[in-house]
Amino acid sequence: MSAENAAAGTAAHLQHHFVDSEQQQESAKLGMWIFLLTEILLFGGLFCFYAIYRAWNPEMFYDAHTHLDITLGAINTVVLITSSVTMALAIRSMQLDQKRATLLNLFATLALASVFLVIKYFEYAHKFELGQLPGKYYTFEGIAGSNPHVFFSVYFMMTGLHGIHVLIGMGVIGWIAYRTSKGHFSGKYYTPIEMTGLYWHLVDLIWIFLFPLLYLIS
Amino acid sequence: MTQPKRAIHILPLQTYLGIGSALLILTVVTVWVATIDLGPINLLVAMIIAAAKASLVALFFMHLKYDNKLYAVILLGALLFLAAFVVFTMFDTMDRGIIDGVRAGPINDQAVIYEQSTSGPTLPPAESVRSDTVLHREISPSE
Amino acid sequence: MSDITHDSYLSSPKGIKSWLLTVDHKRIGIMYFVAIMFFFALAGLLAVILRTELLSPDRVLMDADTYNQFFTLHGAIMIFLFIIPSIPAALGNFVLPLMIGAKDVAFPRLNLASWYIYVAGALIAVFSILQGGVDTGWTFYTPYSTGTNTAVISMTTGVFILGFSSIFTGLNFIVTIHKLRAPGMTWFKMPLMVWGLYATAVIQVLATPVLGITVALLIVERLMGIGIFDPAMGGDPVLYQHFFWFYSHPAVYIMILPGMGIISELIATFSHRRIFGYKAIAYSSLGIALMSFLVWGHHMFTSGQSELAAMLFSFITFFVGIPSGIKIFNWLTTMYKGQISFKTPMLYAISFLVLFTVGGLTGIFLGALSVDIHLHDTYFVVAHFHYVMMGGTVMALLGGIHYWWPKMFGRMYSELWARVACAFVFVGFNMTFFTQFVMGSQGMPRRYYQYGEQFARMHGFSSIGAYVLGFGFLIMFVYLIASLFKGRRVGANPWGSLTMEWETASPPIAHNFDTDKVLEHGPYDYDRIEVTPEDEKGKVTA
Amino acid sequence: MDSTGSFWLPPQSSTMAGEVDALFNFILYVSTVFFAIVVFGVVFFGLRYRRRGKTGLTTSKDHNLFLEIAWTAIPTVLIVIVFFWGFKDYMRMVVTPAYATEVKVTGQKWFWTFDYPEGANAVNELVVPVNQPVKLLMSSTDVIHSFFVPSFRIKMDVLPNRYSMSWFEATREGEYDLYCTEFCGKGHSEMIGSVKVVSDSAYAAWLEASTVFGEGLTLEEYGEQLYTTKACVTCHTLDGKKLEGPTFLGRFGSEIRMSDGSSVLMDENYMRESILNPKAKVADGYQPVMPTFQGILKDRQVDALIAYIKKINQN
Repeated sequence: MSAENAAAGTAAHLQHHFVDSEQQQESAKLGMWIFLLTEILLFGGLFCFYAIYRAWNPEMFYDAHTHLDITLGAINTVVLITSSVTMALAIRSMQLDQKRATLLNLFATLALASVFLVIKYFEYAHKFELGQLPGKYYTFEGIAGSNPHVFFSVYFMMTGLHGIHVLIGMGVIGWIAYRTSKGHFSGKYYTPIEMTGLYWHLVDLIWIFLFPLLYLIS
Repeated sequence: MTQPKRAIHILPLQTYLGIGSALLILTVVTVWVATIDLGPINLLVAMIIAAAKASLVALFFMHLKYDNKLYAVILLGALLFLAAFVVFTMFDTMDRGIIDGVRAGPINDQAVIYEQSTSGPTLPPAESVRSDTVLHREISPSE
Repeated sequence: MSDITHDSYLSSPKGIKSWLLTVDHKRIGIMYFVAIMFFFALAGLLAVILRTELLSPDRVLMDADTYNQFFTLHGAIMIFLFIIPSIPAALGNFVLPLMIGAKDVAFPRLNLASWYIYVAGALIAVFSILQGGVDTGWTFYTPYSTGTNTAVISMTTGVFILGFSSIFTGLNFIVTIHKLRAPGMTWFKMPLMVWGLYATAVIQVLATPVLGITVALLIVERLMGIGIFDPAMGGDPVLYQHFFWFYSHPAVYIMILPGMGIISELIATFSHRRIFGYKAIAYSSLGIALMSFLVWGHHMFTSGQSELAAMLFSFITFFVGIPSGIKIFNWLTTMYKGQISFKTPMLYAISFLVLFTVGGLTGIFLGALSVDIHLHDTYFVVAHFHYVMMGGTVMALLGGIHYWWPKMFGRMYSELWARVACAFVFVGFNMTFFTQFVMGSQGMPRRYYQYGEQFARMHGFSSIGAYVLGFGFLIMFVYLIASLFKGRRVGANPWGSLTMEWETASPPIAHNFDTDKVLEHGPYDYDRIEVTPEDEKGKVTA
Repeated sequence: MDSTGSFWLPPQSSTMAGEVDALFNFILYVSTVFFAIVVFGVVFFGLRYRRRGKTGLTTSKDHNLFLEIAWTAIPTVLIVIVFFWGFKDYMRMVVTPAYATEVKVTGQKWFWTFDYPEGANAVNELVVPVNQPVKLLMSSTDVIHSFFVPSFRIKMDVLPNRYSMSWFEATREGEYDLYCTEFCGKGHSEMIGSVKVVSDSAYAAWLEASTVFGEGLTLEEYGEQLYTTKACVTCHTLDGKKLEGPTFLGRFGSEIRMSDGSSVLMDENYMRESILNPKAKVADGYQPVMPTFQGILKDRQVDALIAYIKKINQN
């Protein structure tokens, strides 16, 4: 162990192979950003699908998108953005060592995330009922253009994968809230919360692009 | 415990709330703009607003503005490679018919599930949708 | 193994549990090494069976379906379970922290998670054999892969999970190289092996997610028939090929770049000379890594993609070849005015130079649009990628294994048997695959169970070559395992190399270095620093 | 191996084959030169600077601007040449001459069918006139196949639900192999056809003969001819042996069990329906892989086949 570490007494969280906690935090952040890069490319595959199929049948995309509920979409966007704000506040309050405020913000983020999922559930239920489903399950009439089920394939794939990531995010935030309540974090060591925040902001970022592409075509 | 060499960046509360409200305003703007029919540049405007919102979230909420520039490079790198992937794939999908028009689109652009009945698609039995159903309709040789 | 110095990483925490739950990068590297060698043997056996089937134009020992399943398994296991994890995860895991003076990789627990994800993915992929195997080829082209009723789901799920193992290894390496280098080791004082692993990690992280989404969509298409790739449902099979090759071409650079990293180390150490053009080789690695994402269309010249796209991909494909050429010439010039010793690792490095040059040059044939129309999907392509993958990556891997064997296990293998095996491998390889160049340009299509009479002689010769190659690997297996028990004990620096991993004991202690390492000299300062290989202690100066 | 073929390449039998071979040989010579440089370098340096006795300090020369520029610039120039040469020929291979005779090619699981403008159609055997460009308009009915004639140096994937294009102008009469080069399942290596290049007169005669449906032949004789030319032989035998499809011998006029358990009398209309819509009633123990012959076989040809099968079962 380096002399500096031994003298200062290693903090509980510092892993043996790092020189100091600043190096450990920077490494964690770099690792998280690279993981976010892989998430962007994972969703990128679906954005590429969207671009190609929209270019192949533009009128159908326009006509099919009118069957999406723009108000619900907008509400979802507002909900997710506020959850991003509360997540950022949670990190800020842990930086200021305010455990209670952090827990409050974390629970607010969880609540908003579940509101988002509930709205999503209603949208899906509505589509299942109407038969606006991907592929051979598509039984809805009244959309002009060729192969309207392709729009719903793209829609369900993108919002479905995004929904799964929201669920994973809620799980991780719950785990972080549990550890915060256990007092594992402090003003000096809040890296896990910051990483969860980065992940959550990315999930919000992806929805920021999903919303206009799916709901506001013209 | 030794203080990390660079002071932790704690933003004032107003910054977070300010950015949050800016994002909400931009959401309202993008919904409103979508109602006006500007033709092709509508997509462009929607993307610019979305990019603006995205950069707000990235710079302030994800602290890219105050952190090591490497992370910004990683984010931009991801978007760059994604753009390369989409653009090069569209070089193919959009230009298949440049030499000979007949190659531009599929032979039968209506998917098989719509051929069953004139009244519109009915839920087809599972196997008739298999990819090896008859697809090529008779092309008169002169075409 | 009994009397190894008691506190080396191999023996310090005792018991199976300490191995299964280890977070020591060296142990994870050894576990990866054992797994990939097992899969290499399995897929190699499949290859020998395939070559036996091709001994005569019609049926020899199996029918068409079994043959199709065997070549699919040979391809899928070799690529996803052997060659992609082989150098980064097995040798890289072991050597990277040692080379940059770190105690471990940045995220040791993530490293162990990556190992268990690899094992889970491998089990699921291999489970497809029990379900009757997959007969689509390792590329799973639609609509065949969505129509056939073989175990495509379990193989593709396996590949999906293996993708995460690759991403986590890449992520771990990038953070380790950025953050855990010894003080004083700037980016241009790192060994070139670390540059190779860095460029590979960048590709792994950027390309593998797209494989994940492609395979996920294939699974969703097969299970729920949502018709993304199904032409009858408005989808497009050529779009699947775009998605697949967007990952799979960078994947071939995931395979070759770490191999090139090893070759830089071998040529420098065994020529006992400064590496020629350090910056050129380092930038070439990064250049290849970035440009490899723009060339995937050259796998699809005859697939019905637009002529504009074909022209673009062909143009950029040629420029990806340039950095590889620069590296070959730099390695060649490194041997100029060196003191070259022909130990086994150097023999493999030289066979890499020769065989990879053939592989690279035949890539020019396949990059030229009009010639590729004739050569695509023939045995010329089979020979090309075997020359690049086996002649390139596997030769580098064998060189790396023999080079770091004393460091990993503290024992030296028998030099005589190693050279015999190298000779068998080199001769067998060329017999098997050079004939396939000629068959391919004569028009022998790929993945054929039965073929025309005119190719019978060449197929026979190629199959005999495969037996020679297999025999070479058998010898290697024997003397390497024997060296674990009877091999001569070696000290810290048997080859007289200046990179940092030779400054700790072999096999190294659990946390690598006794003191916090600081960089005293560059990795290739053979013109300033005296260092002598162990077997020269007694010799008089030349 | 006549004059135009070489160690590396099959005989040249189309107008484009010459150019493709010229570029192939150019790349071959350049590659051999580079390969020789590398091998000579390795051998010479290996012998000249081999380690003798103890190792000492070695040269510190580790870069040389001239050398590095040379081995970057020269390969770049060479590959640009190869690219433009390849692209020039590629464009000529892709743009079809206007007056080419167009043949519609259909690939399906494990055989090729060709439809001529004059209404003639053939299976697995493409008959073309010599010295005349032939345009191939190709599509597949199931999975991706690939149309490859090594002697003409042409290859193009045959995609389901999409047309793909290729053309050639044969320069020498003769019969050339036609392979499928995109993996398409069990019969991928049996999906071999042939391209028969004949003189103009012979082509006109063949065209005439094939548009006339078995004139001067009894129904059974014409059916026998169709049994081979329409590739029924690849899946159905006459001697009771089970292949991909059921045998024709001894089943006519008897009750046949279907895969869904029902049983059907094998008579004329069952056979007509199985030829035109094979998936309607699939015999027990067989896969529904038979493609439809709807639009390929004219009514008279279906009658001829049924008559022939009845004749087989009578004696």
